[in-house]
Amino acid sequence: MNKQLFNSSKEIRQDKLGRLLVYSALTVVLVLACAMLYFIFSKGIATFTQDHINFWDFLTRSNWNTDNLQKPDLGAWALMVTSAETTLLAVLVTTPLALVIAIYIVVMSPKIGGRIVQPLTELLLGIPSVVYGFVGLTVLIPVLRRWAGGTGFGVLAAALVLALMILPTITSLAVEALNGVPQSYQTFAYSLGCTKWQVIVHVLLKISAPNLLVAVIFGVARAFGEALAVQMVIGNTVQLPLGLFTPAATLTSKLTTDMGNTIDGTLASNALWSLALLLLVMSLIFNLLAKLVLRRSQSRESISR
Amino acid sequence: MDTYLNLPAATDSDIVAKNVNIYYGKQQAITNCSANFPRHQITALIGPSGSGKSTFLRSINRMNDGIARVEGELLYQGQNLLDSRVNVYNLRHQIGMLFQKPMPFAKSIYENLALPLHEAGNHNQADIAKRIDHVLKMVDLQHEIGTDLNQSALQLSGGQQQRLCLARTLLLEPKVLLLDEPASALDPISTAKIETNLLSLKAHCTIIIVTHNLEQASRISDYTAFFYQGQLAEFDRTKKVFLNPTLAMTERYVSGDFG
Amino acid sequence: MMGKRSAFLTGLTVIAAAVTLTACGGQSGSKTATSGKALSGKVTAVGSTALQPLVEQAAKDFQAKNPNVTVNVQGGGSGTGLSQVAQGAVDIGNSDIFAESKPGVATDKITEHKVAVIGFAPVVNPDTKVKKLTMVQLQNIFAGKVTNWKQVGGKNEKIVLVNRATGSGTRATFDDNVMKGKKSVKSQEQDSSGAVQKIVGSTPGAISYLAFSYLTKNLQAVAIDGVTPTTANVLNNKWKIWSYEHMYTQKKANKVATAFIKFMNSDHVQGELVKKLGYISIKDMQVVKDAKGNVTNK
Amino acid sequence: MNRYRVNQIMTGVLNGVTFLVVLFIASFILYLLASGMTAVNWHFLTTSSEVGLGIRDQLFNSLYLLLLTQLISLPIALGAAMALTLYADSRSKLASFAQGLIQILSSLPSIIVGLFGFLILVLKFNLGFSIISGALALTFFNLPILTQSIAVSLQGVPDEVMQSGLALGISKWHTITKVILPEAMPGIWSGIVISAGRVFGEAATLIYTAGQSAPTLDYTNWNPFNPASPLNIFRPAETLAVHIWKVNTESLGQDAATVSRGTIVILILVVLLFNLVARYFSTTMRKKVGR
Repeated sequence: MNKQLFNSSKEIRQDKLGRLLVYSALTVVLVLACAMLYFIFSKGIATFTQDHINFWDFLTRSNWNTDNLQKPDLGAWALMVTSAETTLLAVLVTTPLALVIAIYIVVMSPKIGGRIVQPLTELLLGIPSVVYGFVGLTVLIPVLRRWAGGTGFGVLAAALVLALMILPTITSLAVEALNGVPQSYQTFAYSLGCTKWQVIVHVLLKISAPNLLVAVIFGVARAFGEALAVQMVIGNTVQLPLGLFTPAATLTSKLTTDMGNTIDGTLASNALWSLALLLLVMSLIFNLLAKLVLRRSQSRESISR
Repeated sequence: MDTYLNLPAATDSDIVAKNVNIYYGKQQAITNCSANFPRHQITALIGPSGSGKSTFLRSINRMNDGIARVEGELLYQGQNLLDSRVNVYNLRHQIGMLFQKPMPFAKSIYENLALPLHEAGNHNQADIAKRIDHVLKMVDLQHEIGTDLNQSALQLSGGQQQRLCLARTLLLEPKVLLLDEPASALDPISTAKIETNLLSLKAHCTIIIVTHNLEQASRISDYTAFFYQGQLAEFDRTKKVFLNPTLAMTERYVSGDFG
Repeated sequence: MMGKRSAFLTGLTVIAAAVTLTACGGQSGSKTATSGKALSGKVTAVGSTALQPLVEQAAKDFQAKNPNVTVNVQGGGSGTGLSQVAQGAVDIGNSDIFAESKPGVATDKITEHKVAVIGFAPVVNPDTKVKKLTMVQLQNIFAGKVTNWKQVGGKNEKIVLVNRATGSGTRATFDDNVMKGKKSVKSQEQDSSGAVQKIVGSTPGAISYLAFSYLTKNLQAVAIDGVTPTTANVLNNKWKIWSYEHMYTQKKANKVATAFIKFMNSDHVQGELVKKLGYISIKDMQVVKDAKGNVTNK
Repeated sequence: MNRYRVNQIMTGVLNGVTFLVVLFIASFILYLLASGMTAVNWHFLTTSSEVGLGIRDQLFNSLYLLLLTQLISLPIALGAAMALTLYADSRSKLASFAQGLIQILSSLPSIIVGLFGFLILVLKFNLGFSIISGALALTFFNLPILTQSIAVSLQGVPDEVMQSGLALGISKWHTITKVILPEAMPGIWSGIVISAGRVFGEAATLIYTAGQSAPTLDYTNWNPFNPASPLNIFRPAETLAVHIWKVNTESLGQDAATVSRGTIVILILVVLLFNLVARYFSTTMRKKVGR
């Protein structure tokens, strides 16, 4: 009889240890995430439960006046619109460039791309946002002023600074997406006599489209959450951004500008946490969007197979 | 569905399956499979893709744990190896498995071979060297790779990599060897070498091999099991299955009508 | 191979150690040793960024005198300073404004100490060619009634308003002393003196206001009603736009905090440091201003 | 126009645009370096900001905080990534819930992480403005990024490697630590270094946690419990990125611009160094273990 089969062994103990270690690590991360979400949620909701601000007004109005406690006039609409506008503009500027660079790295010249282009773009990731803001303030703003008049501060300045900041994010994710297309597909297309451009358009871009979209969504998320750099160049005025050169304020820039001057627990502070909550909800939406895109593309693939 | 099972005696078998059912979620992959796999013989599992033969094979050393639900009894030397109290690691020391894709670890040849021994608690350098030498001889790798065991295993050719993996499996001297299409990714010469290895291993190993290569099955196996749509349809001596199968379906499959 | 696992375990050990240390540190931080003659312990002062340079410098000199004392000075804004000291989270809250003027602060729990005065001046970009304004003109500019510099005797150029962040100490001082209840028009808001300095200096037509210490050559400080923004004019309240810098302690302040506040009012700080860093000494003031803005002679 | 002509034109456009963007990025970085280079000298690197215009203490603080942050976050991120990729079924509710949470956490603005750290670590746990508060807050910021990048590297190792290890009777844990982890190491390593770059440049998280003052340090005192010791984790610590922020927002005097430009140069050079090291290590490692 083979008694040995039922004996315990060090492998079993190792596995118990391993499972304990990894799941406790995961628990730490999840507890932390939940704590932060709960924290932001509970603080952000106080504006409505404790200070009795009408939720609908908060979403649709465009003034930010917390001085008058009797009838505070609070609305995040202008902030949300500005956040969306700057982000959208930044993504519109960056996405084509990032795509071109990614194609260059993956298809045109993997050697130069991998050695020079990619490291150089990734270097942008390590530059602190303060520096982007600083350069925006000292270089970009004067240029915009000379070019378009006015002060130079505003939505366009913020969007351009953001565009540079999210370039590395979108590029490296796009590179990953393009690399995810099996080499054999390319080889196959070439063997059919396709030109490089045809392979890029009809094979690479087509197949990796969902993943490219996800790359853009992550770029959007990063731009949406950026604070310090935007705050330095956008002009910080709570109003609807009617033109590209209107000074405006985003959710994050408002948050950053005002946080130090508010008293914890008062309406002014709670309202800022409501903005944080809005930001959170937005990143949640971006996230779900990315998931949805991936899931749909996966289900389509499995059907066609 | 008609089945015809001419099973060898259970007493002469290392692995005995009794009413094995395997499910992936709600989907059933294997239905009521009963079979005996004779000791120190080679049994080939054949059948079209998706017939469940790989799933069945993987269950024999519990590689399906956490992936599929296995019901029924799988006896190894009389012990039900599906018993939850069975230590799968001890089981896998006795029932080795080789996969379709050559998958050496991204380490040197020496480390690839020494790691399983280290992990099994063998730290005797001289003994390890002896065993490595022995298994490399068994798979005929020794004269091909020379004495430099420190070169990366990934630099070997596909066929060499697979034989290295076979050697790695043999290090622990398994009583049963499971092979999941071990030669399907290899060239004919490498395939022939693996087949030769298997035939000589038969002396002290019970071998079960999943293969799509019918000629390979007929060349090396003693018994053949034909799986069809999750059922074991026919089990008989290999000669019988290939020359004069009992079921019409088997006949059609081995003559290449579908697959 | 073992290296990987041991690195992993070392990492875990470090966390455990950090947590343990943290626990110890938390205790020793809040406890203030009072035994013996030599002063020892730890004080944390948080709040106003405008006051920060002075307190930092004073803290350094204070620590040099009392080697067993640690004074930890941080920014965070007046609001942070006030709310944290009122909650007892820090020993000292630095503020540009009276606690009374900030709703939501538990003023009954804290004691006020005035440590310096800051004068503020309206600043414009030199290309506006404006060097003096009346108080009413200044009000009208910030209220949005005057929108071109030529309306107040300058160049034909649009006025670009740069206000300070709502709720900041500087904004409160400006609103109290200049706007006097009038509403500012919606405009650009900046939360730091550095940013205002840069923006006004580089934007044609820009106007804002800055503490005296931030005035530079590329900015034009504006005289109001014929009074120039100088320290001497602040002392006798001829120049109206000024405010106190406050350091709030808890009602039952610990020994070290009390000693540090005392040090802030010493001749060394008031006589030397305050002037060196561009503030105005509290001792030189000939008038007193209360929380409601009423000024009386000393 | 035939497709060969189109191909010619379009590849030309691709190359051209890439060249322009690369030129732009390079000149952006060169601009930053050139405009601050004059401020950088040995004196700048080796004196304290308290006595001169130097950034010695800020540089040390940045590196020390980075080290602590990675020491705390690496094991946790490694474990969490393993749990997500190698333990939990990727289709399970738990895994997708966890991945969603981590994703959201990674897209939170850093100012929120900083305020969370301030209210929880600095005040509630009474850690004060200190290196340990800063390191933990940076860990909150770093964990999701690191976990995601390690997870990607681990997924890059073929599933069959795990199968082979298990089939040899090696425990799952040892298959992971001795086979899969070494193979994923090049990717993990570059993930660590890239996250290090982001942590190194992070300011908003630290303003409210590690603080904005850099008490002069006594570099002869290596007793971690002495308040003047550089190793003490309960002292406040201003980092390079915070220093740039502070100098730009509240600093007095004409030297502010010079100091900030000089600090930017140092910061970029360090990040550049990280990138080069990462690249070197991951290529040499990949040569050793690449499949």
